[in-house]
Amino acid sequence: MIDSAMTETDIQLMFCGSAGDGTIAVGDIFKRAMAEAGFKVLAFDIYPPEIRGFGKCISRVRVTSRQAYSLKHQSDILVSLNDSYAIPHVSEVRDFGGVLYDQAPISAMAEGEHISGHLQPGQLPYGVSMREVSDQTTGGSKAKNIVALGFLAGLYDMQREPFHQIIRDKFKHKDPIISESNLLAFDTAYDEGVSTFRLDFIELGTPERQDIGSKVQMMTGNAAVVRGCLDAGLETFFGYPITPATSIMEDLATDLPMRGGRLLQTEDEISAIAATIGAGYAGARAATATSGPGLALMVEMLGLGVMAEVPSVIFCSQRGGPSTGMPTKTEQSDLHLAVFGGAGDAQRIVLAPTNVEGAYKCAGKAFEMAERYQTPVIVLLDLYLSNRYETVILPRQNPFEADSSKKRSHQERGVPYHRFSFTDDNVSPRTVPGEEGGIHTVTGLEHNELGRPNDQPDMHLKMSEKRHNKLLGALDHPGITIQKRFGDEGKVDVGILGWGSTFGEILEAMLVAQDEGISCSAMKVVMLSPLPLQPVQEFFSDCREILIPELNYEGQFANLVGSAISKPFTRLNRVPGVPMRVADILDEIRRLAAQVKSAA
Amino acid sequence: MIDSAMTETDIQLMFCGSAGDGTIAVGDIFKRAMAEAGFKVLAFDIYPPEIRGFGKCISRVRVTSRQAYSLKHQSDILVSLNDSYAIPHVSEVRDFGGVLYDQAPISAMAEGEHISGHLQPGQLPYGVSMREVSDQTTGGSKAKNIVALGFLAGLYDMQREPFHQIIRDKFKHKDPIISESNLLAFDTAYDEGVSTFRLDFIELGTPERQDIGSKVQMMTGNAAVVRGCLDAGLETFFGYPITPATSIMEDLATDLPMRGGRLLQTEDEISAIAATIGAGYAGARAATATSGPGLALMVEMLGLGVMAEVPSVIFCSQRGGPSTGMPTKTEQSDLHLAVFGGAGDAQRIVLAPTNVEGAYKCAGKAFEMAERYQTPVIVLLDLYLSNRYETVILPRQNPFEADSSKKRSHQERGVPYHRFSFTDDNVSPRTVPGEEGGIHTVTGLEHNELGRPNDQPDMHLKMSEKRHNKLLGALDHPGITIQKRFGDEGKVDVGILGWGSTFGEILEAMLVAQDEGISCSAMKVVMLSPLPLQPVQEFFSDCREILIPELNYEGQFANLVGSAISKPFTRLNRVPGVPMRVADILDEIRRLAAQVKSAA
Amino acid sequence: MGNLRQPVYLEEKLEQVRESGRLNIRSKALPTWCPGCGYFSIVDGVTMAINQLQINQKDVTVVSGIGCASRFPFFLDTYGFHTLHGRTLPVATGIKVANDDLTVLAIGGDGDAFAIGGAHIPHAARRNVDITYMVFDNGIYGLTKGQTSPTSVLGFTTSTSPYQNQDRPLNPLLMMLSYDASWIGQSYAGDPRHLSEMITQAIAHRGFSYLHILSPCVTFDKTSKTYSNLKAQVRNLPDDHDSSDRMAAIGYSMDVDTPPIGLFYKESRPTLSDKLDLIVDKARGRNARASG
Amino acid sequence: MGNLRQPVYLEEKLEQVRESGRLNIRSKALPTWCPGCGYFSIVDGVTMAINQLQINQKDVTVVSGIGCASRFPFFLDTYGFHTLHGRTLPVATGIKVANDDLTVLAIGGDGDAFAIGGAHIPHAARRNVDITYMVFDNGIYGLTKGQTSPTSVLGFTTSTSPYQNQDRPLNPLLMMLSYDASWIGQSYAGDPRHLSEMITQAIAHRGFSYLHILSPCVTFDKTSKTYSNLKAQVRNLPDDHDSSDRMAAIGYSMDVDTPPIGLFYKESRPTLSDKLDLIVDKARGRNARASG
Ligand SMILES: Cc1ncc(C[n+]2csc(CCOP(=O)(O)OP(=O)(O)O)c2C)c(N)n1
Ligand SMILES: Cc1ncc(C[n+]2csc(CCOP(=O)(O)OP(=O)(O)O)c2C)c(N)n1
Ligand code: SF4
Ligand code: SF4
Ligand SMILES: [Mg+2]
Ligand SMILES: [Mg+2]
Repeated sequence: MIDSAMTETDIQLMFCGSAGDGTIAVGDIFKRAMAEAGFKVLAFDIYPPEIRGFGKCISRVRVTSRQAYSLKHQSDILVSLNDSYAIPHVSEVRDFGGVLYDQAPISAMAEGEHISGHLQPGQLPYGVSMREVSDQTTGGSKAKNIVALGFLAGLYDMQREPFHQIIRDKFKHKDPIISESNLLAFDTAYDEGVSTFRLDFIELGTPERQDIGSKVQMMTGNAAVVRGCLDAGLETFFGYPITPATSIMEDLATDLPMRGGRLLQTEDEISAIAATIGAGYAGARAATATSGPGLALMVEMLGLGVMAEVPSVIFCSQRGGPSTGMPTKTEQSDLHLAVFGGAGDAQRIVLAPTNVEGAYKCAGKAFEMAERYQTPVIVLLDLYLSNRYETVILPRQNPFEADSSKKRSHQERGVPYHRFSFTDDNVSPRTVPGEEGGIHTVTGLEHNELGRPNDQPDMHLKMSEKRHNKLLGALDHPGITIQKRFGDEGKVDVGILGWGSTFGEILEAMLVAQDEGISCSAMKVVMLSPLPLQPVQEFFSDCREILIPELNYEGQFANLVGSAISKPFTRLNRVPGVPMRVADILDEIRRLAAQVKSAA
Repeated sequence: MIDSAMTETDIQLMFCGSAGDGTIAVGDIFKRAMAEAGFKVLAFDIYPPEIRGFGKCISRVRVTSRQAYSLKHQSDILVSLNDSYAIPHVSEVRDFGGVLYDQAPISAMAEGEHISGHLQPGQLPYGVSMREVSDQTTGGSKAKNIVALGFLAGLYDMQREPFHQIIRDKFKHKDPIISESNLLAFDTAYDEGVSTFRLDFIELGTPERQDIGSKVQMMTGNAAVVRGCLDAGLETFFGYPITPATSIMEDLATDLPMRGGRLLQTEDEISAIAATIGAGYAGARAATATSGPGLALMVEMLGLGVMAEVPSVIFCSQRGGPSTGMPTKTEQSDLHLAVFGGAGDAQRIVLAPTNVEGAYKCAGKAFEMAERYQTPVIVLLDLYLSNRYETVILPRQNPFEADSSKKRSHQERGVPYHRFSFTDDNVSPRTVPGEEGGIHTVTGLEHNELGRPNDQPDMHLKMSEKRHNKLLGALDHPGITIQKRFGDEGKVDVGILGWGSTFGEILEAMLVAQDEGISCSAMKVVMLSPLPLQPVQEFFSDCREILIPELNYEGQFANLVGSAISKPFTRLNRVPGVPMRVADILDEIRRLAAQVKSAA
Repeated sequence: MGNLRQPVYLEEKLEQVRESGRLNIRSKALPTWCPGCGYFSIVDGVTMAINQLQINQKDVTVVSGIGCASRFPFFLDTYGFHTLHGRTLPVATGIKVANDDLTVLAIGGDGDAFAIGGAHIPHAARRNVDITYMVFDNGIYGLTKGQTSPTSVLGFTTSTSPYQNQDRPLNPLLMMLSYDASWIGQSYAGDPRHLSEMITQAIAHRGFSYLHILSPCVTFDKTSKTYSNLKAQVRNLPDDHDSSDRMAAIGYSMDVDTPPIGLFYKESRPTLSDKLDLIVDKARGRNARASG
Repeated sequence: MGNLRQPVYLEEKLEQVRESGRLNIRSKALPTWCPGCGYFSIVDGVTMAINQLQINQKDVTVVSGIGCASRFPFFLDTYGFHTLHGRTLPVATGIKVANDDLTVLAIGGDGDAFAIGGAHIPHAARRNVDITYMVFDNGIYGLTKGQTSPTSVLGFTTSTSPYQNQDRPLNPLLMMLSYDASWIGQSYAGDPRHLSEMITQAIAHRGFSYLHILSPCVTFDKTSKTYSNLKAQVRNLPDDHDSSDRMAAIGYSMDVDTPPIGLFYKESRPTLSDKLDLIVDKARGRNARASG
C-alpha cells in the first residue's frame, strides 16, 4: 500500500453520537464529499429502534479507491459526538487509529465519562474544541458535528470545496446566515486540523480518474430499487409503510407521479399485494415493497398470483425476526417465507441482489421476469443493503425491456382463447382486459386451458408441471447474473456459497484467504427460486469443502441447498442484527482449509 | 384366505351416483352396519366441488376383519346409482367383481348409456330392479339406493338387524311411514338378493370377536380431532369455515358448549388465530382449524406466537393447492407453509397423524405440547384423513394431561418476575393474567428475560437459541409416537419414509412387497418440526435405498429430509387429488429393490 | 338420464335467454348454482345493464372473491378475475388504477364482504374508486354449506350456530354511509326489473357505487331470508326521498325489518383516478418549477 | 451528559407522578415517546382510571398493536400483550373469552385501528365484547416516521403524500355508531381531566367501549392536529345531549371540524360473554333433554 506510486485508499470512518447530535447528518456530508471527490464509498448507518428517542446513532463510511465489498470491522477513525455512546466502540478502532472527541464537552462531566480515558494503547487521541468552536462560530453547540468534520478534513488535507458545496446545499432552505456560520465553523476547524500532527498509518490517496464518462452516483439499496423500478417503466405502486422498506414507497411517492405513474398507500399489505396483482392482471407494471411481517400477510395472495399466472413484483427488505422482531436490525431470515410461503405447491421467482448495483439490476429485471414468466417475483433485500450507501455506476442506456410479455395476435391465439394453453416453454400467450378477442376469467382454483375450474387428476398434474417448468426459463433470462463464481478457478479447497448482502463480507474474507495462500473461491447465488442447480452442483464438485455463511439462525439458504444437493457442507450462521464479521467467515475458511490439508 | 377356518374378510364396495341419488347416504348406512356388525371399516367419500350442483359422488367402503391401512385401488363391488357417472369407474372393479345397477332405469336411455354394456369380461353384472322396487314399496324412486343396499345385503347373507336399526335411526325425525316403507324396500330387495347367484370370490367372513370390552367406534379424522380436543379439555375455539376443516368447528359448535366451553366463529382466519393466541396467553386451552388458504393468512400471527412464546393449537386440513386450488380434493402440499411459514427464524411444532386414531392422539397431545413448550403447534391433516371413516378403538381412560404447563410458585419465580428466564430445558415458568406476582408484558419484538424490547446481538442470539432448543424437548414428549418403523428390522434393501395420510398406502405397499420377498421397511414420521433427526438418520443407515412418497409436486417432506440429511434418496410425487395408488408405491419399491439386487 | 333433468333445464334456460337477444354476454359456462338460487336473476340484471349501457364486453372486468356469489365471473362473457375470499375490492382497485378505461364490477357474498373482506370496504369507499361493488346478501355462507354470516339474523340456526345466532347482524347500508360511499343503493333478487335498473344506475355512476342485493339461499336457509319473507318485508324507498340527503338515507338504512329498496344516497366527487391524475399534474408542475 | 437531559427529565416526571400516590401502576420502563407527545397524558389518564375504579393491577391486561400508541403496555405495571399491527381486537377478544374476570384494555393508533385493523372493529363492536378500546388518533403514522393515515386530513403533506393527501379521512365515531358499539366517546390529550374521566367511564361500561382520543404527534405533524389547533377546535358535547339517542349521536359525529368531546352514545345489552354463557346453558339444557 505504501509502496505503490499512487497511494491506494482504504480508510473507514465512524461517527458516533445521539440522535440529536447530527451524527447521521455529518456522516452523510462526509460520504457525499468523498464520492464527489471521486472515491468509492460504502456506508451504513445504525439508528436507534423505530420510536423516536435518544438512542445511539452510528454512521460508518468506508472510502476506497477500488471497489470495496463490505465495511471493515475495524474503523480507522472514530469521531465521538457523545462520549457515553462512543466509549463501547473504542475497541472497534484499529491500532494506531484515531479517536476524535470534544476536548471540553461540559464542565460537569464526571471522571471516567470522558472518552479520552478509554483509549487503548496505540490509538491516537484528537481532542477537538468542538463545542467551543461551534459556540464561537455559530452561537450554539449544534454545529459540533461540523466542527469535527472540518477538523478531520483539515487533518487529512482533503479538498475543502466538496464539503463547502454539500454544506451549502444542506442548509439551502434555511436562513443564509446558518449556512455561512456553519461554513465558518468548518473552516475554523479545518485550519486547526491542518496544523495538527498526523500519523502516516492512515492516509487518503488520490481518487481514481473518472474516465468512464458517466457521473458516478452514490445511493442506498432502496434508492437503487427505486431507480430500477423507474427505469423498468413501473406504472403503479401499492404499498404500506414498514421499516426498512418504507423509503422505497416514500421516494416513489415523489418520483413516480413525475413520470405519470400512480402510487397508492393501501390500508394494509394484503391490499397492497392484491392491488399489485390486480394491476398486473390489467397489464400494468406493478410492484409493492414490504418487510417480513408484511410478506407474511401477503403469502395467500402470492399463491393466487402463482395459480392465476399474474405478474407482480414484491420487494421485501428483511429485518430481524421472527415476528415484529428487530425492526432496525438486519437479518437474512425471510428466505424460507419468500421461497415456501404459500399453501400448496406455489413456486415463484425469488431474487436477492448482493449489493446496491445488484439491487438496481434485480429491481428492473424483476419486472421483465414477472411479465415474461407470468408469476410473482420477490426481490429480497435486507436492512443492511436497503440502507447502505455505495458509489455505483449505472448504465447510461436503460438496460430494461419495456415489454417482456409473451403475446400473440388475435388470429394466432385462436378462438376460443385459451388463456392457459400448453406451450413449449410452458408460458401461454396472455391478453389483458380491454383487448379484443382475448376475453377470459382467471381464478385461484385449478383450471383447464380455458381458465375454467377443473380439478381432474390429469389437468392438475399438467398445470402443476406448467407452473413449475415455466420458471426454469428464468434461469437463462438475459442480462442478469443468476449466479457467479469469484476467486480461484477449477478445483479448490474451500468454496463459499452465499447470497444477499452478506456476500460482500464473503468476498472480503475470500480475498484475505487467497492472500494467505488458501485455495478458495466464492459463489454468489442471486436467483434463489428456482435454484440454479447445475452451477451450484458444479461448484460442489469443484470444492473440497463448502461453507454457507448467512445472517439467520436456521440456515435458510443452506436448507434450500441441502434439499437439492445430497452432499455435506458447513453452515455458518450468525444473528447479531448487524453485518457478519469478515473475521468470522475467515476463521471458518481457515479451519476448513486446514481440515482439507490434514486430510490430504 | 379361503383356506383359513374362520374366513378373513377384505371386501371393498363402491357406490357411485349423483348428489341427488343418496349415494353418500347409502354408503353411510352400509359402513355403519358393517361397523355395528363388528368389522373394521375404512371408508372415504368423494363429493363434487364445493358449490351445490349435480356432480358425481362416490362412496368407497372397505370392510375387513383385521385393520386395513388404506382403501384398495380396486373395489370388489360397484353399485351404480347413475350409470353415466359410474361407467368410467367400471375399470376399478376387480376381476370377478360385481357391478350392481338398475335393471330398467328409464325407458329413454340411449344405447351405450347403460352400464351393462361397459362391463369387462369376468365382471359379474347384477341387474337389480332398483326403480321398480322403490316405486312399489315407497311410491317413488328416491329409495333406489336402499333397494340396492338391500339386494347387496341379501346377496352376501349379511344380518338384517344392523341395517334395519340404522335405517330406522336415519329417518327417525320423519313421518314413521317413510321409515317403514324404506325398510320394506330394503327387505324386498334383500330377498331378491338372497335368491341370486353369488360367486365365491367375494365373501364376507365372520367379524372378529369384540372382547376388548370397549365399544369400537367409527369416525372420521375430523371427528377424531374433535374428540381429541374435548378429551384434552379444550376450553375455547375460534374458527372460520373452510373445506375440509369446517366440520371440526361445526361439531365443536354443538359439543364444546355442552362441556362449558366457548366457541366463536370469527370474521376471518387472522382473527381466529389471533383470538386463539389471546386465549392461550390468558391461560386457556385454545385452538383453531383451517386449511391451506387460511393457514397462509395465519402465518404472521403464528410468528407472534413463536416470539411471545404463547401456546396455541392449529389444525390444518390440507386440500389441493396452490391458492384456492381444489377445495374438495386431497393433497399434502401445505407442509412447506406449516414448517416455514413466517418471517424470521420462526420454528414451531408440526405434527401429522397418519390415520384416524392418530388424529385423536395428535389432537390431544398438541395441547399438552403447546402448553409445555409454549409454542404454536400445527396439526396437519388432509381432506382424505379428515373425511375418511375408520373404526377406531379409543382409550377408555382419558390419555391427556389436563395441565402441562411449567409453573413455579410466586417465591420460586422471584421478584421481578422474569417471564423469559433462561432455564435448563429452555422453557421459562409462565404466569397468566390474574396471577399474583406474575405481571409481565409479552411482545413480538425481540426482548430480554423480563420481556422488555431488546435488540442487542447477545440477547437475540440467546433468545433464538432458547426458542429453538426448547422444541427439542417435544421429541421426547411422553405418550405420543414421534416416529415409528414398521416391517423388516435391521438392514433392509428398501426403506419407505412417509408422513400423513399417505402412510396407509405406504404400509399396504410395504406389506405386499414383503409378501413378494422384498426386504423392506417403512417409517412414519409424525413430528415434522422439529424433525426426529436421529431415528431418521438411523433409518437412512439401515436402508440401501430410501423412497419418499407424498401427495405433492415439490416433494415437500423430501425437501425437509434432504435439508437435514446429506444422503441421496428417491422421491415419489403424485398430485391426483385422490389418495396415492398403492400400486404406484409398490412399483417404485420393486424398482429400487431390483436396483439394489443388480448392484450387489 | 332422468337424474340430470335439472341441469339440462338450466342449459335450456340459458339458450332461451340467449335467444332473447339481450343476453349475449352470458358465457357458455353453466352456472353451478342451485336451481332457484337468487343469484340467477342477478346475472340477468347485470347482462341487461351492460347491454343497456352499451358497454363493449371486452371493456368489462368482473372481479370477485370466493363463495357462491363469487362464481359470478365465470358465467359472463367478459374479462374476469375470481380472486381470493375477501379480496375483491383491493384487486378491483388495482385493476382500475392500472386502466381507467375499464368498467370494473366487484362482486362478493355477505361473508366475503363483511367478514373476511371488511378491512377493505371503508378505503375503497372513501377513496371513491370508480367501480361498482355488488354484495349478494343471503345472510349465510352458501359455498361452505350453511354457516352463520355477519348478516345472519338474530336467532338464526346454522351449523356453526346450533344454539341460534346471538350476535346482531351488521348493517351494511349504514356502514357504507359512514364510509362515505358516493352511491349507495339496495335491491333484491325477487324483483329483476328493479334489480337491472339499479345495476344500470350503479354502473353509470362515476365513483364508488355500492349495491346491496338481498338474495335468498334456497338450499341452506329455509326460514329466514326466503323469497316469501323478503317479498313481504321489502318496500320501495318513498318517491320523495332526496338521494343527496345523507341523514335521511341514514334513517332509512336503520329500517332493517322492512328494508327499503332503491337509491339511498348519491354524491358527485372526484374519483380515485381523478385524484391520482391531479397528483401527476402537481408532480409535473412541481418538477417543471424545480428544473425551470 | 448534557445531551441526555430530556430522558432524565422524564424519569423525574415518572418519580413525581409515582410520589403523587395515584400512579403506582406505572411500570419502571421509561416511555420511549418524544417529549411533548400527547400519549403521555393518556398514560396518566389510564392509571388514574384504574386507581379510581380500584381494579387490582394483576387483573388488568393491556393489549396493543404496533405503533407509538401501541407501546403503551410497556409503561404500565399490569399484564400486557404487545401484539401485531392491527390485531389488537381479536387478541383482546380471545383473552376476554378465555377469562371473563379480566379488565381488558385494547389500545392502538389510528393506522393500527382503521387501516390494517379495520376488519376487526365491526365484529368486536357488534358482538359487544366487554373490553375498552382506545384509539389514539394523531392522524399520522408515528412509529414509521410520518406517513399518511386513514384519519389524515385532506391536503396534509407527508412523506407518502408529498403532493398532499387527496383522500377524505374516515370518520371513526360515525363508523362505530354504524357498527353498533355499545359505548362511544371522544376525548383529547390536551385535557387530562376530561380524559381520565372518560377512560373511567369507558372501563366501567359493561360491553364494548370505544374511546376516540385526539392526540398530537409533535414530531411529524407541525401543522394539522397540533395542540393549538385541537385546542381551538374541540368543544364539549352539549349538556343536554341524550346518550341513548343514536340519531343525535350520529349528527354530532358528523361535526368533524369542531369535534365534540364527551359521551356520544351508550346502550346496555348482553356482552359476548353473556351470550356465550347463554349458549352453554342452552347446550346443557338440550343435552339434559336429550339424555333425560
Ligand atoms: C381464506 C379463505 N377462508 C375461507 C374460505 C372458505 N370459504 C369459501 S366461500 C366462504 C363463505 C361464502 O359465503 P359468502 O361470502 O356469503 O358467499 P355465498 O356463498 O353465500 O354466496 C368461505 C368461508 C376460503 N375459500 N378462503
Ligand atoms: C404488518 C405490519 N405492517 C407494517 C408495520 C409497520 N408499522 C409499524 S407501526 C405502523 C403505523 C403506526 O401508525 P399508528 O397506528 O397511527 O400509530 P402511531 O405510531 O401513530 O401511534 C406501521 C405501518 C408493522 N409493524 N407490521
Ligand atoms: S348454496 Fe345457496 S347461495 Fe349457493 S348456489 Fe345454492 S342457493 Fe345459491
Ligand atoms: S413520533 Fe409522534 S406519536 Fe410517536 S412518540 Fe413521537 S410525537 Fe408521539
Ligand atoms: Mg352469503
Ligand atoms: Mg397514528
